[in-house]
Amino acid sequence: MTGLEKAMALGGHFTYFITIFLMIAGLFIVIARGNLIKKLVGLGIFQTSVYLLYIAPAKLVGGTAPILSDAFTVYSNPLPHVLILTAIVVGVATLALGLALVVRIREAYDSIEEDEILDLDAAAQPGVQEP
Amino acid sequence: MITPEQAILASITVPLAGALLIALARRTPNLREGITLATATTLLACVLLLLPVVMDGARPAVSLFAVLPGLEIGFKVEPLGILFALIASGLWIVNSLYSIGYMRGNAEAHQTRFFVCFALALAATMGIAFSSNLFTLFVFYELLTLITYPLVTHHGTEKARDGGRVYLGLLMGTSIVFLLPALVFIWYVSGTTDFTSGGILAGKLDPIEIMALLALCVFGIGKAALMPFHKWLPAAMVAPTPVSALLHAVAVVKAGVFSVVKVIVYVFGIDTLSAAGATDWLVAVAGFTIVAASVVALNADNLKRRLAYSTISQLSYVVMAAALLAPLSLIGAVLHLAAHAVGKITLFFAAGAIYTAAHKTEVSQLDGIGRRMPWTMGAFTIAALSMIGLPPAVGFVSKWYMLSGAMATQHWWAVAVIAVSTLLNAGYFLPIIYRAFFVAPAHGPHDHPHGEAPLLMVIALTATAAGTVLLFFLPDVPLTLARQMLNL
Amino acid sequence: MSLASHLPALQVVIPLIAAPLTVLLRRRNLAFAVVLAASWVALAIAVLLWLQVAEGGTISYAIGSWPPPWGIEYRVDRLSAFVLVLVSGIAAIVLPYSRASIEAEVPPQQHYLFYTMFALCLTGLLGITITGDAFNIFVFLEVSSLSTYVLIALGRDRRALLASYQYLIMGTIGATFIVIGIGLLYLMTGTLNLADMGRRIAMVQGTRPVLAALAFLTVGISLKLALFPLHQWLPNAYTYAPSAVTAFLAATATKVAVYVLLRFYYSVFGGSQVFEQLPMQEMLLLLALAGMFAASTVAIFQTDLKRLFAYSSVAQIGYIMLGLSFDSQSGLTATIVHLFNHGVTKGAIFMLLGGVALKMGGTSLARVQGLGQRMPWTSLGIVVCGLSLIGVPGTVGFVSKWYLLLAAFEKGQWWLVFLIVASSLLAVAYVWRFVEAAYLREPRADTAGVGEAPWSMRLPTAVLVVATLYFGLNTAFTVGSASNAAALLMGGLG
Amino acid sequence: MRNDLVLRVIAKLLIPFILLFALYVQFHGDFGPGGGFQAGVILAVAVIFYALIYGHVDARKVVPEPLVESMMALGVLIYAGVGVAGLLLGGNYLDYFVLDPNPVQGQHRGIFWVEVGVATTVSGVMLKVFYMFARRGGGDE
Repeated sequence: MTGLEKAMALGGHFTYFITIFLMIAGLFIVIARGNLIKKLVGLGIFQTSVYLLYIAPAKLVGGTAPILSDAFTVYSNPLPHVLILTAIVVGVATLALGLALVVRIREAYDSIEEDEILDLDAAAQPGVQEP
Repeated sequence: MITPEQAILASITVPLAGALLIALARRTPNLREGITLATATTLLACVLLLLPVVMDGARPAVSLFAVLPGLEIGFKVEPLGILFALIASGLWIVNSLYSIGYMRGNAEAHQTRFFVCFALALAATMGIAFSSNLFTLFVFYELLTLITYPLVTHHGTEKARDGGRVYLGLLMGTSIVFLLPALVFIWYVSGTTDFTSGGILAGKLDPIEIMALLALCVFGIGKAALMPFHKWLPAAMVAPTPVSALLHAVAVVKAGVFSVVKVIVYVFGIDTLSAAGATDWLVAVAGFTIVAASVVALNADNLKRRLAYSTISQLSYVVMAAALLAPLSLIGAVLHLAAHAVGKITLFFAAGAIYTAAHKTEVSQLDGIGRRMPWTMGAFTIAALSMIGLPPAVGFVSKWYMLSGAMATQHWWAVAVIAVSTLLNAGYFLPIIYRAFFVAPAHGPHDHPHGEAPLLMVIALTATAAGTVLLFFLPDVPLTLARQMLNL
Repeated sequence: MSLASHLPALQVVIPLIAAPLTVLLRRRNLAFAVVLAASWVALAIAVLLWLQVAEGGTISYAIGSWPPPWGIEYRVDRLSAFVLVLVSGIAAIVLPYSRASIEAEVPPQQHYLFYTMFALCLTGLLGITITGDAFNIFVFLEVSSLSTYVLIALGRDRRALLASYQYLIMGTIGATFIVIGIGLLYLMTGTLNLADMGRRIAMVQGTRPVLAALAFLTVGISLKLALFPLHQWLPNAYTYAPSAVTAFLAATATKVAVYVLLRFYYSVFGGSQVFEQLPMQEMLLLLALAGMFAASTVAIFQTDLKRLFAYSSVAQIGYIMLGLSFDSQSGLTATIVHLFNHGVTKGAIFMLLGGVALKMGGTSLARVQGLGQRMPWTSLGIVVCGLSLIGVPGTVGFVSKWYLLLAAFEKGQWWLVFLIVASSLLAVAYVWRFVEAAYLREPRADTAGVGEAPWSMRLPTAVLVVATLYFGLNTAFTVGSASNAAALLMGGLG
Repeated sequence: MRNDLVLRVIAKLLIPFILLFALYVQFHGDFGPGGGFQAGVILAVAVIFYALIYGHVDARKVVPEPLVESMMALGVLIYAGVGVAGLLLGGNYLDYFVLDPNPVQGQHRGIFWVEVGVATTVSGVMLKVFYMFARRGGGDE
């Protein structure tokens, strides 16, 4: 395989690279950020990468939506799209719930930084809280 | 007329029902104690009903239900079991009389809990005595540990808590870590855990495996107090004296050595073990325990502690005799079960009586006490003779058999151990008797005039002392049962 | 009657319909009645399904009459029927209990919300168990998870909010990992039907995406089932959630996740393949052991009973996974039977602790001093369940441990036998911390006059405590079902 | 913003069209891109738009919160009800074929009601989320 062919093969997989990048970036944000909102943002990016993982292989270049018509013969696979529609809804619900929790956490603690909140808890009940 | 099968079930359910009634009668102490005595008497009646049946050679059995396929809760009365049941139920009556006197004499708290747990412990003991397979035995063995825990920690003090931790930790720990794997392995190898004459493991394992499995079983039965798992016995001394008597003489330690004998005879089989030569190490360990515990007893000033180490030593007699695998020594082991039971309970009764009447716990305080408490110390003396192995007490008979067995199999180490330990026994019991009767009482600041302990206690300890002598002259029942166990 | 043939659909639909009804009714008594009825009907259906499966084998139900593998299939086999009985049974027992419990722990205007979320959570858990479609598992998983987050956040303590948030993050990551795994499997096999996937995977066996899918699924599901060291969310969530929620979750949520893992390992990948191509056996064994010892040790040093038993849950999940790592008939039987047994025991414990929290005003060890005098029955119940955690014979815990030991012997791994029993000793240690506090210390003065919890809480709790003992003595149902299910899994699709 | 005349007038003009578009997306879903999800969101957008311009207190008068919650529940019930209707008519759960003597017509009927359910729930949820967040922070204007 020549270098060019290798590059072509890699290029053909470019959606996967995007997917993997988003996945890792999202996960990293979730882990590395202490801000509760930013964590949710990371979570959103992470979930979005999965949408891509499903959708990208299902799309045929030149394919259309699978609506019965004599004019078209090449269709994209509709099933992943439908699945991801569901996944998106789930993602939205998760995000909404997460944000709602953050709002209430802020009302309860007056902070949305995880370490500050843990400190507050530890201060409130010494000895009970642990890492 | 009730059938033997019903009698078996009754021996388990009568103490259970008794416990329930005792709990219900908690507001009227006299009724409560009446129920205790009535339950104990009924239980003895049930066991006595079974005795002639077993002596005639019948082996009544009841199978309740299977927990797992091939693993059932079942009961079967065989000679060793009926003997153990007889000892336990007979001594329970005496112990109840004594307990009533002790608990009232010392104004102990939580008396209802005490009597309820006592009855439950007896139910578990009966379950152990009559179990038809190792699994049932294991179940009741664990139950007995749990039920006696509240008795050990009865006082609820920091000391009681520590004692309870050691007690539970060692007994539960050994049974879970050693006995349970052994049980599963036996079941895995042979597909059954039934106690069968001649054992169930014949030809299924090689000698090394048999030796390892035996070690798991013997150390797993922590109640037999083989060193190094003996610490729970002295730790459990924090309990009130009637409990110590129950633990050390009747239910718990006897359940331990009883289980060891049962496992050796009915699970491994004498022939299998002697063919594999798997018990030599056990003779050595038990012999070491006998001597070492006696040496510790020699140096203990606390009377109950001295008795505890004496118990550890005496229990190992039974284990060693069983491990010798000679018919004569096994008869000795069975007889010693009975002999030690009546003897040791007398000693504890005496210790409790001294505490109740004179509030003395140390050997060094006992100068001249025999003059104030002649009955108590008289009984103590007879029991001590039995422990040493002198006539006219039953300890002589059992030691005789063990010694004969050791000589017959030419285990000179065992012979030496028995000889040395007899000297040691004498060494730690005779000084007490000497102090009690022949040393003039020292009039220390803590001394106060006192007579005998409450009447109920004196009756109880006199009765068991009489039993010690009686068994010397009439050892027929235990001997017959022991021979039956060995199919002689 | 055709209704019998629609039981698989009704199993999920009835709690699903109950959820919006509670919102429409809004009155908390009505909501309670509706969800209670739904959960009892669900239990009845689960039992009927179990009977049907025991008699006639696996049931397949095509949703919308679209035949599998094209449509979504509900599939009830011996394993799922057993888990369905567990989940719906616990729900049916916890619900009557929850009424008095949340009365004290949740603001009144949110009561109907509790019942809604409870019904949704039940729907999700039953759905996960019954569905034969990979993506459907994810959807139901999220239905149950989202409602769980809300349920946890209903807790009185403000730390419940953070616990819920942490669980949300961890749970979502786990669920997303699961979707990635499912996606990769779908790409490789072209089907979402689990049974179909199991057949087609032979063609792509050992390819890299399939192995990646295995890894993603294992990690994702392990997050959900709180396998050590992915258990971080669990102690906080269990500690700060309302008592009824903790009881329900502890008994069902992690168990259903284990079910999902079994499903994927054995029905999709085929057990042997999982254990041959990646060192799963060693890995699971190691994590299970680490969990058993680490979590038990941490449990010993807890000062709050809810937290103590939450860590104990992590340790017990170690046992469950240990059985799985043996990849043998007895090992799987141990896993499945412990799934049930631990569910019953832990459910009972957390229900008892709910009563304690209600009456004593907390569950810290310092507060429950002298519980044996204040609430003798409750504290006896905790002791009984504690003994089951230790594995004392006569309790359900013993049965599980028996099979675990048996499986270890079959593998000839003596050292493992001793590790298993040694970890029981740690259980003795943490259970005895409670026993000593409850029985050997004098009660605090500020708990004077405290009595037992109300009957509406005690009766359901008693049912579970008695079940802890009953199934320890009569194992026909539990071990019978579990060994059948294990045989089914070991034999492939069956 | 309440006093910004331009916004208020334009909002009044636009909202009917947004609603109409929602209905179009809803009913066109059978044959082309569209359906309950999108329609539900657009429906909610109309109300949210109103709330942005006129304040959420006024919006709550038009679409009160209990109604929103009922919509959430009702939609799910409609969806589940379609499934149960399939059961009652002798098919499996969510079986559309039996909803009409003509199976194709049955499919139409089934998907129509399912989409109605979806739209109801989605718009309910969207509004609920909006109301929840709008109520906090800034306080009632």
